[in-house]
Amino acid sequence: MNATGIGAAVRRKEDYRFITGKGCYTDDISRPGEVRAIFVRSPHAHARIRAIETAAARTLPGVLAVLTGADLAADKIGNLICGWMIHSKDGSPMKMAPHPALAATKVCFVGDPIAVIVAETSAQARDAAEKVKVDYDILAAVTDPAAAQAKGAALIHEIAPNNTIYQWHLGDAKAADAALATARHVVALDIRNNRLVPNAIEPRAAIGEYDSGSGKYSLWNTTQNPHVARLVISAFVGVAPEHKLRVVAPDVGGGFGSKIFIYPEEVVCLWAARKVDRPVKWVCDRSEAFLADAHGRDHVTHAQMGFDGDGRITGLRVRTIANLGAYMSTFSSSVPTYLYATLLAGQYDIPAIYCAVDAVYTNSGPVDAYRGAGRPEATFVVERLMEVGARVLGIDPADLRKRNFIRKFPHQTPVIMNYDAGDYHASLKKALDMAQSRDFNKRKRESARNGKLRGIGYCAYIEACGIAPSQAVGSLGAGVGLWESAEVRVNPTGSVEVLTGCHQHGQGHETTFAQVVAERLGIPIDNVAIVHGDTDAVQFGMGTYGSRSAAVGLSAVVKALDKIEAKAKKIAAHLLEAAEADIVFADGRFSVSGTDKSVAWGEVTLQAYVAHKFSGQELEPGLKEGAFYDPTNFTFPAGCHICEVEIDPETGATRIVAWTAIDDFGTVINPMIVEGQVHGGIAQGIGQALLEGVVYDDNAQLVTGSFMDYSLPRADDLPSYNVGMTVTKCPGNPLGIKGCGEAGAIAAPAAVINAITDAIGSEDIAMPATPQAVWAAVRKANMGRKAA
Amino acid sequence: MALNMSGEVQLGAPRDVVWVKLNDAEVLKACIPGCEELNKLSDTEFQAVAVAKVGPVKARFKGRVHLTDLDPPNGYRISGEGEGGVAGFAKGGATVTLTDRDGGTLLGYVVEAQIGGKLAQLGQRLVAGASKKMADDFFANFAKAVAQSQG
Amino acid sequence: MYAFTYNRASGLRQAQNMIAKLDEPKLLAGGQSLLPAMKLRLASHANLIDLGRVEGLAGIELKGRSLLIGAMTRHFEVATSPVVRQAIPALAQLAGQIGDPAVRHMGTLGGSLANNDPNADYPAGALGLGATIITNRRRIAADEFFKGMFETALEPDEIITRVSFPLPKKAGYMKFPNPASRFALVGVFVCKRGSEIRVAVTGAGTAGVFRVGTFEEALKKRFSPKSLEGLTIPADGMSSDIHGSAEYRAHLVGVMARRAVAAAVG
Amino acid sequence: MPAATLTVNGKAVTADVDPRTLLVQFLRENLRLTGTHVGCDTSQCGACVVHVNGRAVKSCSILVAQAVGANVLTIEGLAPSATQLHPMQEAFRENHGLQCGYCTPGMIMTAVDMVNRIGHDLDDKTIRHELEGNLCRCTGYHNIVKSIAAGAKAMAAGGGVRRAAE
Repeated sequence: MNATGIGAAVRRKEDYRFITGKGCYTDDISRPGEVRAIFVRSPHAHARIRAIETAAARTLPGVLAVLTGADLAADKIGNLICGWMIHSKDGSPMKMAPHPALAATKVCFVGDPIAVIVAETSAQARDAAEKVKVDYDILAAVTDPAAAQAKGAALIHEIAPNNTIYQWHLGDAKAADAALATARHVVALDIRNNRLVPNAIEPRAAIGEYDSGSGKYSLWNTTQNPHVARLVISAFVGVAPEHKLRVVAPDVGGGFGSKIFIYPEEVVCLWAARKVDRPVKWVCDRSEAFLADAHGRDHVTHAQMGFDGDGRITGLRVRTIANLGAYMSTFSSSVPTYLYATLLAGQYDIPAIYCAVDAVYTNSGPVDAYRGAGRPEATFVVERLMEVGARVLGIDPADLRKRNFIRKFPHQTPVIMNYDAGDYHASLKKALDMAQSRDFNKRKRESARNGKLRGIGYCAYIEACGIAPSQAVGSLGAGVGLWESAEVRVNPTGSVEVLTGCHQHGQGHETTFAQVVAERLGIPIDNVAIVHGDTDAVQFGMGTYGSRSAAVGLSAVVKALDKIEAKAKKIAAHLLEAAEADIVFADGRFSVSGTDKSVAWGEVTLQAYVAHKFSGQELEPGLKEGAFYDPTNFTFPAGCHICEVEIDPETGATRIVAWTAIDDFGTVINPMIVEGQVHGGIAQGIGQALLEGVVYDDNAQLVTGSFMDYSLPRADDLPSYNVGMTVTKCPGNPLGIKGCGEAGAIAAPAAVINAITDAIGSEDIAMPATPQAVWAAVRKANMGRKAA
Repeated sequence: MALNMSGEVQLGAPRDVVWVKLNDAEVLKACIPGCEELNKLSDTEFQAVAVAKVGPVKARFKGRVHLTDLDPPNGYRISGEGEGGVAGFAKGGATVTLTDRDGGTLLGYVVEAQIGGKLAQLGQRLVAGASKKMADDFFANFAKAVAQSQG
Repeated sequence: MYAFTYNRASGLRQAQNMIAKLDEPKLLAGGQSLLPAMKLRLASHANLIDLGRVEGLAGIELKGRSLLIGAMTRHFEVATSPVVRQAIPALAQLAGQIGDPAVRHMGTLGGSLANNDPNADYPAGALGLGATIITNRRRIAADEFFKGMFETALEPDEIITRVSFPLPKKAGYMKFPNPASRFALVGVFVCKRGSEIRVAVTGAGTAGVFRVGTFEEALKKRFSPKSLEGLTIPADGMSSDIHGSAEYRAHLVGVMARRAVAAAVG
Repeated sequence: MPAATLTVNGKAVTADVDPRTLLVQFLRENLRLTGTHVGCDTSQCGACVVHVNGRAVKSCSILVAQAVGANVLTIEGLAPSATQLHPMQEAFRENHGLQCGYCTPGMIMTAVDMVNRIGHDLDDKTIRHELEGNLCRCTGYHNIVKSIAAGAKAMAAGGGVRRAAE
């Protein structure tokens, strides 16, 4: 292994700027003449707008403009869109309601933006925002997804009767019914997958700029996919034509999905910049982010799993209502459908699966992809059922899983996915060993002596990542292809710039991508620069989400490197006066096979540009190649996490005392970075299980609207993690990579809840399992036992 | 967020006297905690400005107060809604019942209140206690006002 | 923030004069509650009077059987002071649990008591220890000082200068933090001084910090966690929010009280 | 108010500012020291931690007026020279104690303060408790804890540590 090549724990190249305070996030950028935008937002969850009075605000000092939805309409600015078409089972298309960037006639959730103030300073803009008077006709509101479809519930959009966006299904209902009807045991669960706020520590921000000389717009934006933002803003919203719009995603402080989407605020900043002819900056406050960022999860599910007398799964039937909030966010429709139901087979050979999903509007913030997006919800359903099944059947939970594991690959599930490779038994076994599960009962007794309840919980998860084949997702309704692009520019001195359509916001691409390139070209890693995040610099690309950057984006880089090598060999052949077929490239040197003649990489790259040694007619000068890579399948990372908890029954406080994670991500480029991704994912999964959950009150007011009430995991809420890996290479891409970004968030919630329910001897606990909830569940279980 | 409270106050005055006080804008103004203005628009409608203060939080609410379900001298319903600017909005009402008790009057109240916007979002831990205090203060002030008029 | 005028007082008298003269004055001690509220535009004051440079308001001193702590003494100083750790370790421990290290470097004893946040730690310590709050005008017993959530006996122009904590024989503080804010969901301070027993609870009550007479009576017989076994307080009057129902809080008061006594005798 | 004069990263700076200017705004907007970040508005995330007179404070919850005359140290002033990192910075890089980097300056400033107050031998439990006021959404804290323990040890070995108020 090369010291910086694939498999080496190379320290990150990007860290120097972050640890010295020299990172450059959107809010760190200051454009000449920049002014500030502040949004006026609805305090009501559901109301008709009778009138908006802006005159008083306009006259305040420093105010340049007060713009409303009427101004947007006058300028023919289009609505925000959801880019993934889902059809209901009756064939009808999903009911996408209009989503103007500024609400003009009606507000649909607390925080819905109504007007923007542009002023010299943000204090002046805030002063003015308070002077905007909106006359509301307040309407009844609904936030609970299960209640949204009820007769008499408030109707949010005319286009969607019963607030129903679609009624979708997947699988074979008859087969699943028959499997459950003939099963020896049927385990049923009602599950609420709690709504979460992504809470990247960098709040969203945007700077819009318009150059009247060139007619060119620029948008600096906290986004995970600048090209998609440019495409949507030009083609659908229509603020600027694509070729006149530059979108830059500079350093971005975490995304977790929430920065994929095209939001009203960035559109408005760009549009307003032309109106006031000054750069317009908006920086989201945290309390504003709680309202305005797309949330995650929020499913209500009833699921049944059937088992035969040997503990083999006969079938699974799932019914889910997914809350998409007040408007359909950019990819919202795909999350509870193709990113969810297609994973319901888990790691198991399940003969029959049927899943029906209704998506509904409610008077709450929009819901879209958040780390894992659909796959944590699916895993939670499957892995809770397995654990409860084991308890009902009296089979050891690890053993029950073993009995049902898929062992032969490729494996076609009943829900679209074709698993290409994996070894679930290996990861379970390794996890059981590492967690010292054999000694668990001893530890449980020790805890009991201290008055504590100890529990152990498993989660054997699978995810579909590296999203993914464009043709496949297109046939499922995606409005975009999900390939990735790369361009490799070799400079005359031999240093290399790699332009990728991916975008990093914590994942470390500047290091891992460089590792692959440096190893392949035999050059120092410091001679490789990864360029991303600027549509003026980088060719069209799809961005970073769904654990796809290495599996798809890096595959494009590899494909471009193949082309580079091929051309460099041609040049080397000229230099060495040998046949191209005899040129061998290794360790940064081109040699003629079977001779001691060779030439260094740097010599070839220089000759590529001076072009003295070959005819420009026969071989084009230069060394620059591009590639687009479209995978043939999703990738299927999988693994097993084991959580051990200790509960103080007097207070209900749960402490995670041990965490074991064994993951199979295929080829690992940088184990240090991969482990870091696993840690972060687990932390978010533990957050969902123990701490985090959005609460709206009866009037659809957001009660968990700041870190004072929304419990973001802190260092002392979390354990250190024991992380290990097994490897089965992904056959679908050149490096054998599966992706690692979401695994922890997918695996952790079920592992935690399985451990808690094991500890307290009751399945009756919802997420988040707060101290109060656990205390109540323990008390109820004790009362139940006493009564029995 | 929605809040519900109820309580009783024993007043040392006959029902008809209490009833008059309950309909007296000056008395109401003096009793509503933080009330800066209460202007009569009609016998049953007032325009009000009140400052709600909860610890570090101070918000000035402007709105209307209505009296409905008037049943002299047995009780009424007093309700109101106000805009607190950046803080959000508040609305709520109290059903007040008067019954003869121990030579005086027993005033019973059932209050429900709702707040929305920033206060609901950021001040939720404070709101329940503050609302209860405001209701308690109002009726305590009212009892005092009745007692003074009797003294 | 809304606009305000910043005034820096260099002495107590000057601060007093400022309060008298300035429009809508507000004292700025550590600012760890005040400034966030102002930033969110949930509070506005025309004039801030910064006490940060007032001479003689900070300091820790053991005087006879009392510990005197200046109002502008930061939580960090109280938490780490060898004098406090020796004299009333439970008070040092309490101060070490307020907010986080950065907040403790700014937040002050006087600011916390004057604010009387219903979930703050110091009110439990002051009431639990039977402290005397000393102002520029008078001495106020803790039992008279706390007047419900965010309300105190302080007059508008009154400034806390020092707090006198009589030394206990035994004392303990146990806090169950709100999982989100880390303020006390329930915090219980217990103290034994001769035959005097005090049990003060923060976080739980709708009216702020309060004492639990039944627990105090039980502990008078024997100052041991066992004395509190089976004892609870009624859920009536307890706060209720998404983090804890009134019933849960009432239950936690019992648990935390037993643990505080265990810590005190431990 | 009168012009604010304070020392930031060893240099005296003066500026006329609106009284409501927070220290973090002064650093970011007036001095263009953008390494100090803002991640919340309720004084909880710790992305804005700097040292004032040698102690960690949240620069979003202190007015620049309160810091007049004080010595302020920010992430930009932590490294002893342009070519040498502070041991705590080095430890974060070595132990992969950061991902998106946004919370990192506050984490590092808190970590250095922790070592200054408590010492060089920090166990996991102490570090986790001391991080109560610093939120990270990327790392799950595992490697931050590791970084701080290692950085604390490295600080004991010297390595050009500069503190604001000595």
